[in-house]
Amino acid sequence: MAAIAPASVTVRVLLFASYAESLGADSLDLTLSSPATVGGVVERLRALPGGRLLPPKPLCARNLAHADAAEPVTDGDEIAVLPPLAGG
Amino acid sequence: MAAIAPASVTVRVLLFASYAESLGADSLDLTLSSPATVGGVVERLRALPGGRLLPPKPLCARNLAHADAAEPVTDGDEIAVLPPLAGG
Amino acid sequence: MSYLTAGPIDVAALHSAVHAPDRGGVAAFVGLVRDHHQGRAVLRLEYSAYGPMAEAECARIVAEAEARWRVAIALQHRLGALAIGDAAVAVVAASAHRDDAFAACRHVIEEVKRRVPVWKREYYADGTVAWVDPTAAMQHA
Amino acid sequence: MSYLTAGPIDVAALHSAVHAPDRGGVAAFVGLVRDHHQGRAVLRLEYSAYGPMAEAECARIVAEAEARWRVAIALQHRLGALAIGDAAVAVVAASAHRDDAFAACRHVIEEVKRRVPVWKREYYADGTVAWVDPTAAMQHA
Repeated sequence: MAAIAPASVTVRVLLFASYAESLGADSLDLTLSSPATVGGVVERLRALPGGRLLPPKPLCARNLAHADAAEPVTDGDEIAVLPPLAGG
Repeated sequence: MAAIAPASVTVRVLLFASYAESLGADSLDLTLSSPATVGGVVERLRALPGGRLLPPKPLCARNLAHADAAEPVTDGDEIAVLPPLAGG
Repeated sequence: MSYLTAGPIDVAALHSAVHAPDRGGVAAFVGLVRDHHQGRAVLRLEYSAYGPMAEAECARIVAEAEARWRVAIALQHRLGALAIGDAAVAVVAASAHRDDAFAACRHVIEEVKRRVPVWKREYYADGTVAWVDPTAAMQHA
Repeated sequence: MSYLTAGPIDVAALHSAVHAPDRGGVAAFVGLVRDHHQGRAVLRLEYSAYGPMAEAECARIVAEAEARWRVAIALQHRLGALAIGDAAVAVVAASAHRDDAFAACRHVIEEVKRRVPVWKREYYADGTVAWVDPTAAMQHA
């Protein structure tokens, strides 16, 4: 069988508050091999400079809604990595 | 033994809302033989014209505080007979 | 501030009375005049009270709540003629602790209804008038 | 009305938004900026948010509460620079039923704290600055 070239997904990653400071960016684009998950996005972020300041399992959102690490990501998704919430 | 003439207590009775309408008075003075209780005051009120419109055990207050029927009354007390409360 | 007022209740003033830099949580309850009572259309109503006892009982309720929870309480009940939508009673409970603010606020409004000698005369759209008896309403509900 | 506001929260306007002639009970919660946090004197703070998600999450929380209880909810969270004593968040729950008003109000403020992406940067009297982490605060308490 011929190997199928893996498709890739590109997502827009948003960072906030202390996480934005840690990685020195408010947003970046990441391209991952498909299938990819929210947890996979986090893993890639943690490999970047400053990325070890992110916890292994931060709160995340996909397209404006809270998302588990296992949730699949699709090309064009907006993935937000959320520091501990402090509203109210 | 000579019979001891019973002392008497005079109280000011306050009536409100539907009870004041039933008895046709906002206030009246009652003199009872001593010892007397809040319940005794109510009993006397119920013997007055219109008094049967009062329940046998209405909410009562003695000197601005809620009082049980068994609570003794003293000369000069202010006894209030309170229709069902409807505040709030 | 008196617990009874003949004029409109100033809820903002009650807030101001209990706000403090160390009290970050403020729970409040406001009771408004409703346009219906047990299925009858209400046009307006009048609250009356046994004034001196109502003041004393409100003070006792507030003192009890402030002793039981870490909280400052403001409370006011309106008397006289009220229109639909007017505030009849307001409780504001401020605390450093959200749990305490909510618990104390709830407790105070329940105790006010149970203990403060206030009566309500409702004027209905059908021309009748009645003294409201919440105990009878409960039996009918 | 937007759930997020850069200016002062108008609590009276939130009340007006949910008052209705058949809703006689209004429970409210207001969260104020405190002058201390874990024993440190706070001078001022800044709230920031993931705006579009914060709006969406507030809308979901309100819709869930309005589906679960017989209640109308107004909710607003302030962003930007706040001073001690400023209102950071306000929830107003109006209902024909007191129980529902209190339960919904309490639920909404808890869900806002748990789910809405808002962050708080505190400026302390000792010159330091920190992002507030309530989960760390709980561990330390």
